[in-house]
Amino acid sequence: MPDPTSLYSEKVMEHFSNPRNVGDMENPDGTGHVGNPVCGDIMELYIKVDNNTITDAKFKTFGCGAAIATSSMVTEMVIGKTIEEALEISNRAVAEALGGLPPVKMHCSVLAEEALKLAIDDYLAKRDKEDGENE
Amino acid sequence: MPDPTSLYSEKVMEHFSNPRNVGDMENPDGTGHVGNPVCGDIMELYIKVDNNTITDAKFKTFGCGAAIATSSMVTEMVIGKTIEEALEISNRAVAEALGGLPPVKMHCSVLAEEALKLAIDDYLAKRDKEDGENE
Amino acid sequence: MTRIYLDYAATTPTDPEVVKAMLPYFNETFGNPSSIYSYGQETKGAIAEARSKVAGLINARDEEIVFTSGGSEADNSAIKGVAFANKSKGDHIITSSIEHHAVIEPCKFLERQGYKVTYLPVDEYGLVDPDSVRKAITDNTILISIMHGNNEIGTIEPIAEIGKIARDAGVYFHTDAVQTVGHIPTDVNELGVDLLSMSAHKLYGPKGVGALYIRKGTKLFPLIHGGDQEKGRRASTENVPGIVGLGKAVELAQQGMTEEAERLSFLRDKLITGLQERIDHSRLNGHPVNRLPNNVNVSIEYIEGESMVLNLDLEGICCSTGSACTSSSLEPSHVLLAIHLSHELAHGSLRFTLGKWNTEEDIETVLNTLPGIINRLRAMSPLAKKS
Amino acid sequence: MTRIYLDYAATTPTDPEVVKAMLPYFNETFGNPSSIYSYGQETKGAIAEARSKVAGLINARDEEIVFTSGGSEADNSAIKGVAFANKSKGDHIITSSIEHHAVIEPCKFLERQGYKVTYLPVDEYGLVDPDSVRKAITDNTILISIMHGNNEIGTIEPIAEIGKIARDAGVYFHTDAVQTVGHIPTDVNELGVDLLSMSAHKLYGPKGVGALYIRKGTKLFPLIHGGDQEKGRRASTENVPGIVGLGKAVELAQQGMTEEAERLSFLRDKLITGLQERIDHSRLNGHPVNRLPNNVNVSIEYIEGESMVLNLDLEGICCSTGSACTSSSLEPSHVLLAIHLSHELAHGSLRFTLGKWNTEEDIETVLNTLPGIINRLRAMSPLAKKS
Ligand SMILES: Cc1ncc(COP(=O)(O)O)c(C=O)c1O
Ligand SMILES: Cc1ncc(COP(=O)(O)O)c(C=O)c1O
Repeated sequence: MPDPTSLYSEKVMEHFSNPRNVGDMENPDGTGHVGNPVCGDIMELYIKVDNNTITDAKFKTFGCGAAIATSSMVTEMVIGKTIEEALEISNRAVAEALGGLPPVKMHCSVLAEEALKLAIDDYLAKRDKEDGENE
Repeated sequence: MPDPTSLYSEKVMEHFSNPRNVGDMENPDGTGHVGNPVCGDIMELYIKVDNNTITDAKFKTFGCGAAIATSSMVTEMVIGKTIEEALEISNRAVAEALGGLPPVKMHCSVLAEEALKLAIDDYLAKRDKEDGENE
Repeated sequence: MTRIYLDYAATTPTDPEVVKAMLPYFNETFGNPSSIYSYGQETKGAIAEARSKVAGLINARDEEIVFTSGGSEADNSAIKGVAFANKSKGDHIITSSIEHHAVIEPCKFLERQGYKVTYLPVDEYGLVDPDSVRKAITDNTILISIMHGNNEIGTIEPIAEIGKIARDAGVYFHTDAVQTVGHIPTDVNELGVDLLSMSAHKLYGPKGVGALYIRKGTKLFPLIHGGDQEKGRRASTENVPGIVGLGKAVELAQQGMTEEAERLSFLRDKLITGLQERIDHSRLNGHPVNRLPNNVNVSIEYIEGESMVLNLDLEGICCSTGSACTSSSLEPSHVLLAIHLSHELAHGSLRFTLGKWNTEEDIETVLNTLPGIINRLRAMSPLAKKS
Repeated sequence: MTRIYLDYAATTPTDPEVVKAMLPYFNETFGNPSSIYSYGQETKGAIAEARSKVAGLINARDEEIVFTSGGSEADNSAIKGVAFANKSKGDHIITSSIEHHAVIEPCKFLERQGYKVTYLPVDEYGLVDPDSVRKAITDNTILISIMHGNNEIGTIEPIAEIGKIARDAGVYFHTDAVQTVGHIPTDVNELGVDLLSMSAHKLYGPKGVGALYIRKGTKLFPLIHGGDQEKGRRASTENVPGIVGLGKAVELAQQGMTEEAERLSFLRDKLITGLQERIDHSRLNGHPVNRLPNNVNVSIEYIEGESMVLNLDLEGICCSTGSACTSSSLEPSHVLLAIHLSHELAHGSLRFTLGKWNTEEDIETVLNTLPGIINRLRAMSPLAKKS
């Protein structure tokens, strides 16, 4: 049940107040960049991948409370997952893990999902390229 | 100053609660009948005239508080007046004597004036007729 | 002198419990519900709670309730909102000749804008014939608006029957339920209405707040454009204390509705019978059975209503009349004329509407006071002698 | 934690004295003002008194004041009311690009109904150029609507100058004075306006009540048709407690207006200077001088407004932002875009609006709290690193 006296769930506020995995990453294996200043949300997501498993994730976000919380949550969710498992994380799953989002804020969870997909795509593209170079 | 907590002035309420000169008159010298049920006010005014002076007046009224109060007031005002003096009583004078009337009720004072004029006309017509007969 | 208030259909005092519920929202929990910080979100929660209560009472969904500034705004929103939004579908509206001014005047305004309006007649009891509604529907009909309970003569209209006809014809159906919500059952699905108006101050809530029920899918334009409040259907910073008050009033009304309706019907019938016994040359206006539990409307021959109301006021009794009294026109109530009362009888009407704080003694007092007043006024009346 | 409320432009708490003045009208003096018995007449008197107070504050005549349900209704009544009533004279309306939604949305509605609307641009401080108004007037212009004080950036418009132009051209002139009435002088004759909107909850009165000033002779249709209330200009049983509350609020505002405006201007400038000193990469929005005494609006580079508002809320400070945050569109404030702010800066805006209960310590607290929040958020921002 959403708390009627707060815009966000407790979980969102907790991630917003203490976001996990904030910051830059040196030499990330994959980077996802979504959003733009026009719509008010920009997310950058970095992942480290080892043996097909995401071993670390970091983010930087310009955006509202939901944007920050979903960024934080998605990094927490992916760490330890295989690439295949990570690709199955939907925006709904992120929102649910946060105890739900207000309808007008669902687009933030979409951004988080997109940032993750883009980071994985980036990793896969780099890997393919390296594989190609190694051939 | 009108009392903002009452529709009518004290004077109107006083005349409404204790109307003067209510009732029928036997053999009136003049009768004025104005109004109709459609507009919600009917006044009947009777006068006794002696030596060109109104010696008595009575009324019967179907109507609102203002209609009753103006009827009462106009009878009080005419008693003792000459025909000429009585003809000079305007609706404004009746309203003023009552300490003013709400704008939507001014038409009641008009009715009272008209009833008086008709009663006087009736008296004058009868007198002329009698004079004619006497010739 | 203790006053006896018998004009609950004009307005009700706000229940002290309602005032109590409202108070914290003036300057403790006072935030703008659109604000994102907690001050604002708390008032948003309070509004959501009130909305659920209102929806619950009329068997609607929460999101089908739009809060307004009262019954008149709800009526205007429904009628002009549907008319403007459905212009391309048609330009014909059906209503009755006994509606409240808040329905009639928007219709007249629309007529001046080129719409066509049918004002259905009613029978001598004030009933609209559902069959006349069916017959009035044309291909151009976009809205039917028939009130649930009449505010003057208390007649309850056959809304459910008309609702079926409207549904069959695919025409939007609005009912002004300002006099019925909280007093008798008003289930929007049983009634088959698409739009329903209510007003808080008729059910012991505060003045200046009401609601419009809008069935999901109903197409209408907002009356007040602006901010995003009420999902874009009614702009303006929400009247939080008022809305909370409406919610509380609805909650209280729902609790004891059946018992209170029975209690009032008993008092009502006692007053009607007593008046019939004690006052000759009088008649009951409105339907003898399909009648609001709290409404007594009588016409007293030979005398005028305002003078009776004033005399009763002097004795501490508050009631009203359908006489032209305070209106700037000299016309008596259009409702009384619509039930074919003569002008004289229309001007001679008295309405007593009962409520929560009335007792049997109040009824006795009226029955003991009124005959004397009537005799005195009849003695003054030029019409009485003719009887 | 004591909360520091700095969002008085969104809504004000109702002054306890105002609530006290309202209370008797809920269930002691509760009669319907249209009733003729004394219960009703007493409330009629209370409304007349409130009307005089409101008229007095803006130098209008009593009969030129119509009570409404708030600022939005007043704006809608003025704009749609004039447009509909003067259709035969013309179909063109002039307004600005920084109006409140309660003005813009009725204009957009009228555009869909076939009217033509010019939205004048503003300069970087949010000022409308009176000359641009003059140039926009055509033979078809029936209404000019320019707000007095902007609710977001606090800029005060040159209303008196525009008023002269409107008068010369014989065009009705409306101003939305919701943010100025009770805060700075708003004399309808000095301003030269024909219509002026106000809202009680912006001056320590209750939510859900406002007023529209209508200069004698101005032709407009009512928005809410129905009963005879407000001389036929606004139907519905009067919100007596609300109207009494507005009257009391106006009375209180008038008493100490000059002193309070000075006190707030001092606090405002202290906050502006403090922010400029302590926060780099920030800018003041709105006019530096022609500015509401209580308004501070800044844009903070690299970070977004809602996240700042939420963090401040966690520290007990209530303020607002022009970011898209809670609106369903992703667009930031149209006002901030109209003064040519980039989307990033518009999303990064914070508005602090001061009021009666703010102290110098409140300002200190904000100045001590905000830099830490900004640093934390900037550390999280992908834009900051690029600087
Ligand atoms: C049947 C009916 N409709 C509408 C209204 C208008 O309600 P309000 O006064 O709240 O605008 C009333 C009462 O005044 C009413 O009795
Ligand atoms: C400038 C301006 N106009 C109009 C309004 C609308 O007033 P209300 O919320 O009372 O309808 C507001 C505030 O919300 C405002 O700031």
